[in-house]
Amino acid sequence: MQVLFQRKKFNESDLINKFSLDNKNSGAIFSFIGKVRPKNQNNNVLSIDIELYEKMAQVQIKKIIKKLMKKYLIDDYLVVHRYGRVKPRENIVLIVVASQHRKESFRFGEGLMDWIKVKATFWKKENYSNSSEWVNQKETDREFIDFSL
Amino acid sequence: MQVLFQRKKFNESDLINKFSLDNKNSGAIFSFIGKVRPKNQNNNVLSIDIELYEKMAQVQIKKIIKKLMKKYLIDDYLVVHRYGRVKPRENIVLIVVASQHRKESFRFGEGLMDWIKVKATFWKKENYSNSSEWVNQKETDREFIDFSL
Amino acid sequence: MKILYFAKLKQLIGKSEETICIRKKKKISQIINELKKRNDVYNFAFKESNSLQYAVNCEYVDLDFFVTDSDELAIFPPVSGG
Amino acid sequence: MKILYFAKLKQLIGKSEETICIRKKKKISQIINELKKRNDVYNFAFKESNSLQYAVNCEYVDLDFFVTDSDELAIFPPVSGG
Repeated sequence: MQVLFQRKKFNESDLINKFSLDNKNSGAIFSFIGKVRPKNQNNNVLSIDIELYEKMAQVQIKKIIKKLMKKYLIDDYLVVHRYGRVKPRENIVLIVVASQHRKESFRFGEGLMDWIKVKATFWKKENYSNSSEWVNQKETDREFIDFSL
Repeated sequence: MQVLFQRKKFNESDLINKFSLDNKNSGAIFSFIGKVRPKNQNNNVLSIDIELYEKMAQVQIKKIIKKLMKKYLIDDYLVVHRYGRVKPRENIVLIVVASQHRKESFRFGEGLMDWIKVKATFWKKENYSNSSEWVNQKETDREFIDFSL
Repeated sequence: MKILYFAKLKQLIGKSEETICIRKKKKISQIINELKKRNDVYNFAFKESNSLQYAVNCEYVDLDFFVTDSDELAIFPPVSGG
Repeated sequence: MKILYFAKLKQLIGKSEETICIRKKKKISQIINELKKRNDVYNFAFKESNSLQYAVNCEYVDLDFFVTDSDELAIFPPVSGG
């Protein structure tokens, strides 16, 4: 049950492996890895800078997790989100969820990611060869979140 | 783009890692691991035997994948499902999906798992200390599948 | 025509496959009725034939489906993998 | 009261935080109006104050929310992490 923010790259499969071993008795392990795509609308992305308001991101993510845990029965979760400079093809975010039955993991993991997208205080700036640009929040991301929580 | 059936245990994180490296330019990697739970309704499960009608399982899974690929834009997928004797806490099934945006991976991976549960010709028998029992298909699993496909 | 049995049905019948000869096309339900008449083992195994699943050449079909001698018919309880 | 700026807003204003003094509770919209009057930089940065997001002590609030001197106000464009 951890929410980690870090500058350093992480090896997602080591973390998933460890998580799965830590949750030996779970029947389902869900995971999601978000990575930096090397292109965004024909622009070559050389790197991205992720800014973080750490205290608030922790508060917001914990709040969402609390709500999701009331709704879905899960055994464990892990969230890792990077900040600082991240290169194309590197991971940005990892969510892993363990539960007895698969649907709980799916709903929890997807719901958590949906909320992180619109509530967790991270901002991405994409750096191109001659310029850089702040990434806008996607309209669709606001539509995905489950306000009944 | 592989569907593998095997007796041997597999290391899920090695496979996820390799899959992620093979799909360097994808923005999202979804994965689901189904494992044998050591208990089922207070019965200690000593092992399970998974029977397989291989030819039909391949046909059915490929058919579902074809439908899902028409609906969701994904970069790649991998399905591994074991058969034969499997011990508690070992993995049974792995689904990994790569896409540009996360929702495609989620919908594809979850939809695929839902269909596998009701269409792929695998049967589980749970072995307890003094008896064994064939596992019934869950009523709820039939409700999850998206018949619009 | 080849018939394959799986899981609990295979266990009840005591074999995983057998071959029967059908001269012209026949409904699966008719085949089941004929099998049930063989003996108590078959009669018991197919007692709840509505809760079994049927596939011809790897595609799900229902009891009204017509098969011919060159088909492969598979009969089994609802699947439980994953 | 401490004000924190993030992302593009921080870049436009040229600093990540500042402290202002407010004697009694005040609406965030009122604070924004006062900041806008300071100079062109602030005026431009807060031009589209409706599309910015506001948080007091790590909770999202809207422009009508009242703050006091002991609060921490954060102002930023919609988040884009994950």
